[in-house]
Amino acid sequence: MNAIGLPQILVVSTALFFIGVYGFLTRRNMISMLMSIELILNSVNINFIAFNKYLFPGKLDGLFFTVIIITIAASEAAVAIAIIINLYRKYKSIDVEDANSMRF
Amino acid sequence: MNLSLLILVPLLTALVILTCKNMYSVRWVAFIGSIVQLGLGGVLLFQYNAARAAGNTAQMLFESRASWYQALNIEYYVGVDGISIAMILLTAFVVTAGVLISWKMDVLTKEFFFLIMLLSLGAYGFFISLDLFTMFFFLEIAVIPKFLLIAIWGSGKKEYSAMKLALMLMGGSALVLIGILGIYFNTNDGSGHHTFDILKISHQHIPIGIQTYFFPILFTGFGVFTAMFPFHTWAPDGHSSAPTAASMFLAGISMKLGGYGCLRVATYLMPEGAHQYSWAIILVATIAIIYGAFATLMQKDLKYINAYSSVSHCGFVLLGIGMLTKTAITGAVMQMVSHGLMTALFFGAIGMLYERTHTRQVKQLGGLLKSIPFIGVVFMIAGLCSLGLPGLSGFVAEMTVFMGAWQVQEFWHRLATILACASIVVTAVYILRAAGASVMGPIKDEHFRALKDANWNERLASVLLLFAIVAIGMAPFWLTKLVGPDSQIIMDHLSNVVGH
Amino acid sequence: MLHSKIIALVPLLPFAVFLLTGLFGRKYLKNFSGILGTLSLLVAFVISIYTAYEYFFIQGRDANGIFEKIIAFKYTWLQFSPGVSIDMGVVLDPISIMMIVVVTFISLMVHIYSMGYMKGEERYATYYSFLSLFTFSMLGLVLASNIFQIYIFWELVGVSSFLLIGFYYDKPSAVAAAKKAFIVTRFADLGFLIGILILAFYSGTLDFGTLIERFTTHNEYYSAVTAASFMGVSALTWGLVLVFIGGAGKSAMFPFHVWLPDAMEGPTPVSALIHAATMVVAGVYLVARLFPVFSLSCPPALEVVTYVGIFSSLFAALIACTQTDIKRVLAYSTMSQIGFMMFALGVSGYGGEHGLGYMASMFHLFTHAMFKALLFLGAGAVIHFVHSNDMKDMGGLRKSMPITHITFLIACLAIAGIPPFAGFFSKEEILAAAYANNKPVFVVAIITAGITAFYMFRLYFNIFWNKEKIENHSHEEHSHGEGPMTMLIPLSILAICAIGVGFIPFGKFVSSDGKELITEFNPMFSLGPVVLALSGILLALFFYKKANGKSDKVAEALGGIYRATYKKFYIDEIYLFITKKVVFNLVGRPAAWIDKNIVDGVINLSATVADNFSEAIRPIQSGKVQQYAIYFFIGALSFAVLFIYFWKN
Amino acid sequence: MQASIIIFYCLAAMIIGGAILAVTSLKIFRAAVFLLFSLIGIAGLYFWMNYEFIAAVQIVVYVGGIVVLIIFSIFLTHHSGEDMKSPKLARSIFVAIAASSGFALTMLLILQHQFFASSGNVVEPTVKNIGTQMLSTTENGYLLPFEVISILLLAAMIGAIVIAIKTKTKA
Repeated sequence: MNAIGLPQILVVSTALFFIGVYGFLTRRNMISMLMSIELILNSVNINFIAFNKYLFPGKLDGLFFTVIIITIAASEAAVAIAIIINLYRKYKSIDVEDANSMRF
Repeated sequence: MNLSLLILVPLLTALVILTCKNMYSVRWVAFIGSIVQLGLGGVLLFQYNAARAAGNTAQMLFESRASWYQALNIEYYVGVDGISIAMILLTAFVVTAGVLISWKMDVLTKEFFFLIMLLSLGAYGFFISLDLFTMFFFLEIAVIPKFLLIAIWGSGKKEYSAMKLALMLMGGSALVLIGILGIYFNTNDGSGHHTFDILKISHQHIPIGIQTYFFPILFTGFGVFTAMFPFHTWAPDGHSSAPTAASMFLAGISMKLGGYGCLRVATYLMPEGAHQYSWAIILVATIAIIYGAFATLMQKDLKYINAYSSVSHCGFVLLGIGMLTKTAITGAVMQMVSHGLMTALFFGAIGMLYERTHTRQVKQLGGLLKSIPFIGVVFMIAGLCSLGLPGLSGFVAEMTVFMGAWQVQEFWHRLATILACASIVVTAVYILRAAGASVMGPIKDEHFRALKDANWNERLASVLLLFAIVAIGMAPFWLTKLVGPDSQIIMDHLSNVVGH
Repeated sequence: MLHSKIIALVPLLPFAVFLLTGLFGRKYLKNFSGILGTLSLLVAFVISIYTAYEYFFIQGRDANGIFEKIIAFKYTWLQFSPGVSIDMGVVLDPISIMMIVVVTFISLMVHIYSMGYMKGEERYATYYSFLSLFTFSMLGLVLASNIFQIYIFWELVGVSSFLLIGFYYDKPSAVAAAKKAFIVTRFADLGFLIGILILAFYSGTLDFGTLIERFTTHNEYYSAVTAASFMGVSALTWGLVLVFIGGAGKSAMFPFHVWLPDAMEGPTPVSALIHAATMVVAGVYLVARLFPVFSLSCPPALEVVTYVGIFSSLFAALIACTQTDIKRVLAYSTMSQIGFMMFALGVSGYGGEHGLGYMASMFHLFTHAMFKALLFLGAGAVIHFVHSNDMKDMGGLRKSMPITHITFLIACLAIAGIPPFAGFFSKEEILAAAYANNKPVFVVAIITAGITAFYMFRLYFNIFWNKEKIENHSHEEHSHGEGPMTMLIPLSILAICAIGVGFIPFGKFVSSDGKELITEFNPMFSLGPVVLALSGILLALFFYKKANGKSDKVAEALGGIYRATYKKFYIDEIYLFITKKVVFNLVGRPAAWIDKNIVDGVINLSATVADNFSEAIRPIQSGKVQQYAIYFFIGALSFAVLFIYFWKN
Repeated sequence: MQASIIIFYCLAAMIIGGAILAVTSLKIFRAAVFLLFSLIGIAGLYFWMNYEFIAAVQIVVYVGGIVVLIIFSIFLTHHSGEDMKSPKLARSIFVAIAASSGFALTMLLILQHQFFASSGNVVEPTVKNIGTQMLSTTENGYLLPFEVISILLLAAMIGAIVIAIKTKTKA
């Protein structure tokens, strides 16, 4: 097989991305939705790193972006879980279908 | 005479009304405001005639121009010609009569008169403005007060009719806006950018393709205001639920906004469109006349009778405009003025009647000539005027429209005129049925016998309107001299553009 | 003097009285308004007599002895287009002067009469204001020089007759009759209006003189109007027939006669003035005014006039024979006599000898006005005395009402056409004209003349002879008698006129083309009609002199025919059917229904459609987060595909 | 070269497998663990691409921080072991199709598109370089984003605490 180039990595990251999307849209549990979001963010990181490595070796922008995304992902997860806990207290379940009071 | 005065006076009156405290001061301020406006109208007429006599042949007189929004070349451009003066006088008369009729209005008096003044401001502005945008601006000013007047002070299913009226008029003004923009984007004022100025636009040639497309939109838009056939259903409900002064204004003036708009904007600026669609206008007008007249036959409520008869009479206005001959257009303008006065008088009389008998059903009324002779006579004269009795304004206007309409050679136009003529018989039938049943005949209801006749303000309002009606009816030459030359200008513009 | 403005005073005086009594009558003038009205009319009458004298005897004739049309003055009232304008003018020519004399004279008589008849009436002032309005509009109509001006006064006459018929407006039948009169005449005025439009368009003018001149001489106007045709009939014929329809409506000719009998609801002096002498002859006057156009350029229209005239006169005469209400009998007799005038015009030629019909018609109009007004006023006195209109309650009144009896007898003799009286001369001329031009019409005319004599004397005998003293007339003593002097003077004056007027050599003054027309009197020809009239009178005498059941026996014998004529051939019912069933139910109700449901429905429908649509869209905001995410994702995906592959700009 | 390819494929399999199982397994706790494996696989991938610093950060933050946080929240909200409700079949199929079509679309684009590496000197992603560039304010320094991120982290922490705090007062 030839050497592992950029396309192969992109395949992995795109697969990861769409698995994350699938997870986010189907899972009934908020926390699993959170997990799928993490997957999506990670696929983006892979992309940044791959582009940085293969296309722009001269610069480190991709890397810095990944760092920033990781930090944002962390803070986002924290806040999300806080909200989930709050919802749990109110609705006694974290099924996403129940939390539909904000509607017509 | 600076035309903006015509706008300042109602505005000032409205503001002063807001500051007044009790009901009496509000009434008197409103009355003085409308009288001053009436005076201004008279002075304007006098100066206009003097200027014309002195040989000033400019189409528009007393022009004044102020740039309003430079980027889009919108100007506050006002000017007056014979037709707009006739309209201003009509508005002045009807508003003064309206203020007088609602002298006993004790519910929220301040707001009521404020809205009436706002309405009159919209009407005055509309009639004097020569910039399409300013004209549209004033047209819009008049729509909301109508809604409020009907919704708050109305009777019967007032919310429904207020909503219907407002929505349909809004729809109409939306179409008008589209039409105006259609014109705007096809003009250039010599220095490259577009213009709203009516006089400049009339000298330019708007491409035929644009006209065939935009003329129906614009005409229908203004048609909705004149209760053109398919869009007339707001008129019966709106007029019958409106309070007396509002229905006088609605039928008297706001229907004329549409007619004036059709003539000044639609026909004048888009001649080929007018010629192309003249058959459609005539068809719709004839339907409105005949259909309106027959529908009135069946009405039981006095206000509905007058509302439907207004639809039928406004049909004459459109017929006049549709025929595109000088006499027909003069007739259309005269019909607007005469119908405005006559329907205001009729609504006034019905209002006075309703105040006393608290019923508008023709069946329950009877023999009122005996108990309230003044109102009975006013009611009879209003009825006779609308069925076209010579000596009153209705006859003069209708005959001019018929004479003008007959000058067109085609068979269908002739048929339309004959049908329109036939409507005077149906009008006579429903007027006499209504007048006969409600004013003449034996007194059906005992406590009608002890009704109080009209007090001073109602008498003054009726006399005011009667004076105007008889002035036009007895000696119409002053109105034809005022309006004639301008419809001639419109006709020259139409014919040399289309060359027929 | 003819060119001076005084002649304008004749119509304006009554107008001034109308304004005065109308505005101030109720409170201030009260009974004085009667005197005011009568005085103003006296002045108008004197002026018209003086004008007539000056016109006919001093300066009316032009160079070669023809009465020319003098336009006293003309003022543009409403300018339509350059050539065409309504202008208020006064035209003086033989027929217009004859008419103002008749109108002012009869109106004066009625004014004097109603001072007595209407005494004590609560709305006395309004009555006189309406009467003056009527006289003003009638005089305006007669003096009109512009066809539209005649239409204006035509409408005003219609309205004043509406107001006068509906004078006792608290009687529902009076209000209904007034409405009926106005609407039927209005219907005919529609024809008149369209006729005017046609004539005005093709002749390019509204002025009578120019219109007649343009249509009678062969010029481009004439060829234009005869060329244009619609459904095979030339525009000129259409115009003239439609104008005649307007005239027929006002003169209660056949199809439009239904309003005349009901118009008797109004006070009797009103019927005397309006429905006997003046308004109903307006139609004849109109045809006479346009006579040159009728006879020279459009014979078919003239035929229409003849046939409508002759049919109406026979039709009315038959109905009159069976009516019991005396005023309705007189109404039908008026209709029949106007039928005479119409067909006299119809059969007449133009100019010189064969213009006899025209002269005869005008002469009959003149004489008829005199004796018919007398008949009505006499009937009024009788009704005033008996307080009922029905023949059955009358009889044997010759002793209690001597003067009325004599004057009524004179009028009946006049109308029957017995030699010394006025009716004989004018009817003779008409029959001569008919004999000369149109034999069948002559035959029918003779028969109608006979019937006229019969029903008039039926009426006479029923009122004054028949039963002797009727018991309920015990209240003799309250000296009600024949009414005050003011009622008797007009009766006697009119009676004198009914006798004397016949001897005026009418031909010298009025003729179709203005030249003198000497008519020699041949007894042989007039023998036939007189014998027929006498036989009619004898028949009536036979039936009604004594209170015997003969007339009832004959009534059963005739059976169906009798009932038909009594029910006025059911014309009223047909009209009611048409208006009620057809116009109201088949046109009015659907129109109102369509407006309420369909047109209004569409508007409301558009409102409900918008409502339902927004109702349908609402669930999309379901609050379920994942649903939103799915829509979002699908949207993003589809846009990506769209922009990448399909967007080709 | 063979070894790195094999390693890459193992890592890829680990990442994708972990992800799929994390997303589909019904037991919440098990899903969290599969997520853990997937993240570790990603860190391995970074190592494979010899971006050690990022791999380290990945492990420390993601694996150490976020997954632990998620597991904590699972304990807080679930009496563990209780199965999650399975998603509605129709929806999952529909979403699966949508996701796979998205995947196919992106794959199509990626394969069609030729990526051009930019020439120029190569900068080693050593920690020294990263450090100097992160804090330098010169040509493409990242000092500003660095500061912004710190503020964001602070805000997030405070926010999470405020939201999650057990409100004793109003019952």
